[in-house]
Amino acid sequence: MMRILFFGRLRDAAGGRERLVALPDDVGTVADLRDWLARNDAALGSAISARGVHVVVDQVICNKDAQDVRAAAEIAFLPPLSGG
Amino acid sequence: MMRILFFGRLRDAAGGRERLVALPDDVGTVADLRDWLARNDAALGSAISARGVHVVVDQVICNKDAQDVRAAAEIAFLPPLSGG
Amino acid sequence: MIETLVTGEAFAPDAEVARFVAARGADCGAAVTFAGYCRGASKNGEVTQLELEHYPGFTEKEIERLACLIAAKHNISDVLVIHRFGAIAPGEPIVLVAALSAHRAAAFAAVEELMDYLKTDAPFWKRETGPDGACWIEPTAEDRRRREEHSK
Amino acid sequence: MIETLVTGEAFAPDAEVARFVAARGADCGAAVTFAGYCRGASKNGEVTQLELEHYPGFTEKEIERLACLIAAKHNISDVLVIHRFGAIAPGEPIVLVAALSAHRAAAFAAVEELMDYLKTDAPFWKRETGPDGACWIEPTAEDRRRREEHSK
Repeated sequence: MMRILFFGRLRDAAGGRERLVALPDDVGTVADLRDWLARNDAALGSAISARGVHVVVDQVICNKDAQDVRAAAEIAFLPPLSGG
Repeated sequence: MMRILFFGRLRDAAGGRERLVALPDDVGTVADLRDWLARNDAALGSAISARGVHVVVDQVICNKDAQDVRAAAEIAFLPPLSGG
Repeated sequence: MIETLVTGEAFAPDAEVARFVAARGADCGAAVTFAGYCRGASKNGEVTQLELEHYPGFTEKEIERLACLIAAKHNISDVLVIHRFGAIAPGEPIVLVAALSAHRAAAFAAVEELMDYLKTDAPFWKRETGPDGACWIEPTAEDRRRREEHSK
Repeated sequence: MIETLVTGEAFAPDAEVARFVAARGADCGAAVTFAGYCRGASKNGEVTQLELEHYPGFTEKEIERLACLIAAKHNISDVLVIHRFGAIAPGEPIVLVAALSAHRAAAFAAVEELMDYLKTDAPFWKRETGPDGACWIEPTAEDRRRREEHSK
């Protein structure tokens, strides 16, 4: 099982902060994961593909579409950050 | 009587922070005062004429050689300032 | 010492600064601090509450990374960062940054630059609540411009 | 509020900042502070004592003038300056500057610029005492360069 996390306005778009999912065999990369999430929810798909959204794989910023995610335990989608 | 004040290294040069003096009639301006002080003490005269020395007349920065000082109660010579 | 804390509890900037500065070395000539407070109004009007979401584990690691990056860049050994998350009321502190150095230029540069980084690179998401509801706040164009200046 | 104090007594920067910041308005989003300490060593070696001479009356007036000038220039209403005179031991605070503003840029600029002015324009004269005797300290070329930047 993989934990997918959505923060900030992406949490609103996803309807919740966390999803536990079993990835289908044809989802191998960050790009595949985005497409798969968009298949069931086009609005969420567009929100997580927007400019400025970071992808974090197992708590390391990744941002590479080709990154393999099959062994990952946790993937997070972060909208633009705003500390301070 | 006029109070003449010397601060910082000018105090060392003058041998004291304060002098009470009666100005002679021929001392009318800041430039005259400097010359008069130099007449009795060349080293002090050169110290108060150095670059960066400010002249304050009755607690207002003046720095004009032609400023009339005959009515002044207090004249201060300030070497370069260094607060903070 | 590089000290960072990400906390859900309210904190008192003056007490934290007093504690941090008390441990300074004999070579310390300058202490610069920045405290950021939740304002009672923003460009969207009255603010009744600010909520800062964070990513537990990742946020702490990123704040630590930014503090170390800035300390190394300005060659200073003492940097403090405290950052709140959760619900914050108007007037409450959100963030505190402090830096100690021998001379003032490095401490000023470190605190100002670290704040610029935190505004755009710290993993927090801000939601303002006012009379007309809540909305997410993202870095301004000015925040991005300031941050970009440091990448050059 | 523009608040300035020239004092012969030791002071605690954190307590003064706490007091000053506590009176902030609802619009205050940023507090920047600078505290300058007497270092135990300078480029001339060990420092056992620092003495700051001032010009009573004139020094107070000039500090007030500089604080008002900087507040007006950066359009901020809250500036605090506390400056020691007399004998100061290594580790003791010499100067404290604080500024409050809605957004951080103005407060950072005001505190940094006011410090640059104080270094070259505040009527104090510093004498450092070390193992080899005492010497007068004047602004460095770097101090003058920083100050000149603001006149442009």
